[in-house]
Amino acid sequence: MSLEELYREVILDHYRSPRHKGKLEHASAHAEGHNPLCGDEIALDLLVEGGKVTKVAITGQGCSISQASASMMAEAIEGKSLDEVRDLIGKFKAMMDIEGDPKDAGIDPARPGAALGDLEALQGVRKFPVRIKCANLPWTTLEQALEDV
Amino acid sequence: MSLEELYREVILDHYRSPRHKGKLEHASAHAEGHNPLCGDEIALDLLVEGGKVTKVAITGQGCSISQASASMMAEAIEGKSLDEVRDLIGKFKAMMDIEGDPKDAGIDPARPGAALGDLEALQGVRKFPVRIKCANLPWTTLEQALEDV
Amino acid sequence: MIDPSVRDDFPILSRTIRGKRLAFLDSAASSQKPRQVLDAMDELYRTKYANVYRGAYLLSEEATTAYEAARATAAEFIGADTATEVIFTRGTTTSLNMVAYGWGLEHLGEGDKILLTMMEHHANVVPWQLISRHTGAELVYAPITDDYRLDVDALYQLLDDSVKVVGVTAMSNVLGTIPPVADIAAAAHQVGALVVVDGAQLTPHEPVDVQALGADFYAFSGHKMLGPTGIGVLWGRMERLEEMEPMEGGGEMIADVQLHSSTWAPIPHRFEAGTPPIAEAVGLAAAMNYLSAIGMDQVAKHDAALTEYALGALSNIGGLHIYGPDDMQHRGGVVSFTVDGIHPHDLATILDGDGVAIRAGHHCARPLARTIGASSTARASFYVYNTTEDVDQLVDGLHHAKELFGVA
Amino acid sequence: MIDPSVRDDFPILSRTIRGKRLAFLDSAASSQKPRQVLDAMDELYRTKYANVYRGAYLLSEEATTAYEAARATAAEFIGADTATEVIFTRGTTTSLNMVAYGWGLEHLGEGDKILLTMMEHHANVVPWQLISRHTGAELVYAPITDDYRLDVDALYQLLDDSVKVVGVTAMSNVLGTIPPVADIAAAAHQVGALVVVDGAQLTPHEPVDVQALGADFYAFSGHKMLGPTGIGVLWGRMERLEEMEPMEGGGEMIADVQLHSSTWAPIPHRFEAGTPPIAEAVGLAAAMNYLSAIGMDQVAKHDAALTEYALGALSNIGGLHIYGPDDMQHRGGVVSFTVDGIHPHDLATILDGDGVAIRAGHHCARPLARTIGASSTARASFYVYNTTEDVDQLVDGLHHAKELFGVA
Ligand SMILES: Cc1ncc(COP(=O)(O)O)c(C=O)c1O
Ligand SMILES: Cc1ncc(COP(=O)(O)O)c(C=O)c1O
Repeated sequence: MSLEELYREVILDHYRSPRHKGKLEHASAHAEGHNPLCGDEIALDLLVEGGKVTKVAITGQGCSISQASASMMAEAIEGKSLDEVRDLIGKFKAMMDIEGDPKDAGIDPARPGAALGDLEALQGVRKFPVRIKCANLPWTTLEQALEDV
Repeated sequence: MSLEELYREVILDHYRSPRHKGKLEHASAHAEGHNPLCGDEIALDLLVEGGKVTKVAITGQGCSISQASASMMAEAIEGKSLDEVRDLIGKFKAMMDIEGDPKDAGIDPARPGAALGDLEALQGVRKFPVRIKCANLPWTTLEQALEDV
Repeated sequence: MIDPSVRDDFPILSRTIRGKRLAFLDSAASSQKPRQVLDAMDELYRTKYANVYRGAYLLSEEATTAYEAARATAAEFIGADTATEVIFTRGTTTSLNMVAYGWGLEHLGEGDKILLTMMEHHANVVPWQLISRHTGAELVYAPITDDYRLDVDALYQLLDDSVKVVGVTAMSNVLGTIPPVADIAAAAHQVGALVVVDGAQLTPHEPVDVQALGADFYAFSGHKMLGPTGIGVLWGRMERLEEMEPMEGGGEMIADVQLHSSTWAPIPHRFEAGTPPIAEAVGLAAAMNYLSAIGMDQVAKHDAALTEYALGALSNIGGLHIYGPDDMQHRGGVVSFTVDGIHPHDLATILDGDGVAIRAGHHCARPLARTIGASSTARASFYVYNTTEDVDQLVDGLHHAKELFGVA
Repeated sequence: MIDPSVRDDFPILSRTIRGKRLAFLDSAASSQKPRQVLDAMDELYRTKYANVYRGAYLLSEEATTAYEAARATAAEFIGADTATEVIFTRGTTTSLNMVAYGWGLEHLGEGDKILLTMMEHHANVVPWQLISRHTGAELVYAPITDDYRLDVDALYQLLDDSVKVVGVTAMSNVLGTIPPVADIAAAAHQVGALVVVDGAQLTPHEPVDVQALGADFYAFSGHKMLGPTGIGVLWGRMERLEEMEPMEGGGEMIADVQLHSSTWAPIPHRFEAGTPPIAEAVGLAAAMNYLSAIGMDQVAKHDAALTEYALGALSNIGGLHIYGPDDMQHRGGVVSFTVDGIHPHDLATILDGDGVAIRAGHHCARPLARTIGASSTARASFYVYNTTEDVDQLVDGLHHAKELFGVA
């Protein structure tokens, strides 16, 4: 377990320059997530058109893990169909499952990034169990938002 | 410390045949004492005439120590002036004081019974600290009753 | 019976009392602790102690894991569906107050009834009196029968739509009686009443399945089941916990605190304000593991064997009266009695002189004491470390007491 | 400073964290325990344990004596007039809830105000919110100044006849600020308000005299002052305790229980329903004796020296902001800070990797967090076993964090 595994450069980059930051005027779905124990916050707006997530906007505050996870999630889901998004949620959860096997998330160590792209950088969080909930927060918020669709 | 010291014959005798048992029709003072932790109960009636306790009646239930102490107390105070009764209360308390010296109660080991009569039999209770409150109950009840006089 | 070698696990049992062998027969008040429990707490404090939850560092993570593992152990021990239904409290008393305040204060009012039994411990009486004073709800009591059992028929008669809470002990700490809680719960649910079970005496001594009991809330203490002081459990069925407000407010139980109002954290944290009894939870889990290793059915059998032996031996003593069922049907290892001509406190003092620790008094059940007409009784109670030798020592002590008091 | 050999008394300090020396800087959340405290509890359980009060046998007598001796030790430690004014509770949180329910629910109503400060811990906020909901009394807050002290003038402005309770922390667990409680208490008493002091942070770190503070109620926890979890104290001035109703009902706290009402036992037993935290009280007394042997003024000096050293060292780190008084006037050994570009939780994780245990978050004081504009801060806190080496390790860790995050 090394800190370098947790704080990969791509994570720090998303933390410093979060993508898809902001709010949507005419969102189809909105959800807010909050981690009372550590104070991380995420507010998520989705625009869904023709069964696709066409636009994503996120505001939030919190640690590098929660904010980078949100930023990478936004990048990953924009443009995807709802089914693809749901599939991605499942894969992400499988990746973060402390008792699971990365293979269940479709991750192939030989081809890093092939399955989940930048998000695979969050694998290191599994070695820091208290931080897993930080990485998951945007995704549970996303699940909530999808209930509105 | 031996049980025989605690349960002297005179104590058991008062316990089995409590003196001055009953209630007074026209009591000058009445008080009830209760030991919530062990359930001992005493109800005390006094008739006070001309500065003297002319009649005492007691009902109660509880352990041998509390009931014998009540019975012996009744015998000891009937006929005494209020001042003498107050003096006796002081001596009894001194006798039961776990940190005190029996001499403060005027007790002379060479002349057993000379100072406090039968009551001196209760000295053994000092060796059983949890039972001291049993012995004291009738006396604190008496103090309460005297406040009415 | 349980192999008497378990006694070696209990350091205190090797002590002598005023020169005599210790026969500890007051486990219903509080049990002794095996070194496994003491060691578990000690190890936590010596190697991985920190406050739980908020610490983003290893010690706190380890302490949190140990605390939550204890919750899972407790859940399993009582057959709870999920660990989130287990709330750690200070003890049975606090658990029952939490239900009275958190559920009662919110849901009770004028015209409502709280149905208790005449054999409840004060812990399942006084909190309801407090809530009755605040809400106007009325207390009613189901009586007991002449053979010291709960009068279940009379209880059913009292059950109607106005009854909103049924509070019942799973085992009387005075009589030893084990009422048919599952039947009572089913009947109570028919009229829509909440079923609050005081498991302080049952949990240490019998296998418990809160689902099978049909309880809505189930309370017990750690210190009566080989665990430390300072901890207990309130289990609640999730739907009922969701209807309950927190009694205490403070840290760790909130989602957000604004100046004038707050929102609550998820269950169970909502009901655990402030720093919880961390080491105590770990100690309680160790106690549960210890008991599970013996097997709770073995514990129950052991208690039953000793109780049967004691009932037999005591019934041969002249002038001795037993308050409680005289057969082993639905009764646990608690035997209350009086001896003619010797007050229970005097019995306790004399027995203490002989190394025998029993309890005397109303056992925190004054309504029951009045009902059975014995304001004070002597009580012997049994647990895993007791043997027939302890019972024999009790019997010898009782003969000694009779001799000393000159009672035939 | 205290001789670093005291560290040998704390078994956990010899542990390594991920291969690094442990620098435990989270004592404000909960302190570590010396073996003297662990041994005192262990000894009780191994040699003289039984439930307290009712037992007419030697073990119970000895346990009762130990428990009551702990009460006397606690009374002396905080300068109480008499041991009967000391109530053992589960912790600060429970102590404050007991006052809110027991005094507040009885004496507050519409039009009354409860005056708190903006730097209160949730434990001195949420209970009053609950009582405000039940009684209609209104909460008002005294603000803090720009230099992170209590704005005492503003507090005085808010003090009028409608204020019935003033709740104030004796030391902020975030800022380290020590408000002038004695002055505030005197002013509050002028308008007839009750003064409830949260002593959770002050008691472990400074000599305390509740009489001199002028408090009506004073609450603190054992686990923050070298004692075990599961115990705390509520001290109350006798006249005020007499005005207070018990929050919890149950065994041991009653004089008599009738079917529909009860009368209460004398103070303090009235406020200690059920089996109390017996071993924990003994452990807390051992902790107090340990601290007294060092001398509480030595403890305060030690904390101050480390805090001064830390404030100096931290102020040399670029981008680091301290939330709290930057001089040693009326402040204790708690230092909260942020570092630009690194979230406090990330700081805590990185420091943990370097063996340094600090806390990150809102520290159960969200109203304060909002006021100071930092929803999360990192916090280092000091105690008797800390040394300048711990502070150096913290500073090195912070440099490491900045490097890792590429922050200048
Ligand atoms: C100032 C203050 N008050 C109250 C508390 C609550 O104490 P406990 O969690 O021991 O009940 C704390 C500790 O977190 C504190 O720092
Ligand atoms: C049946 C019953 N209920 C409740 C209690 C109270 O338990 P505690 O004192 O641990 O809160 C007891 C123990 O005295 C008990 O026997």
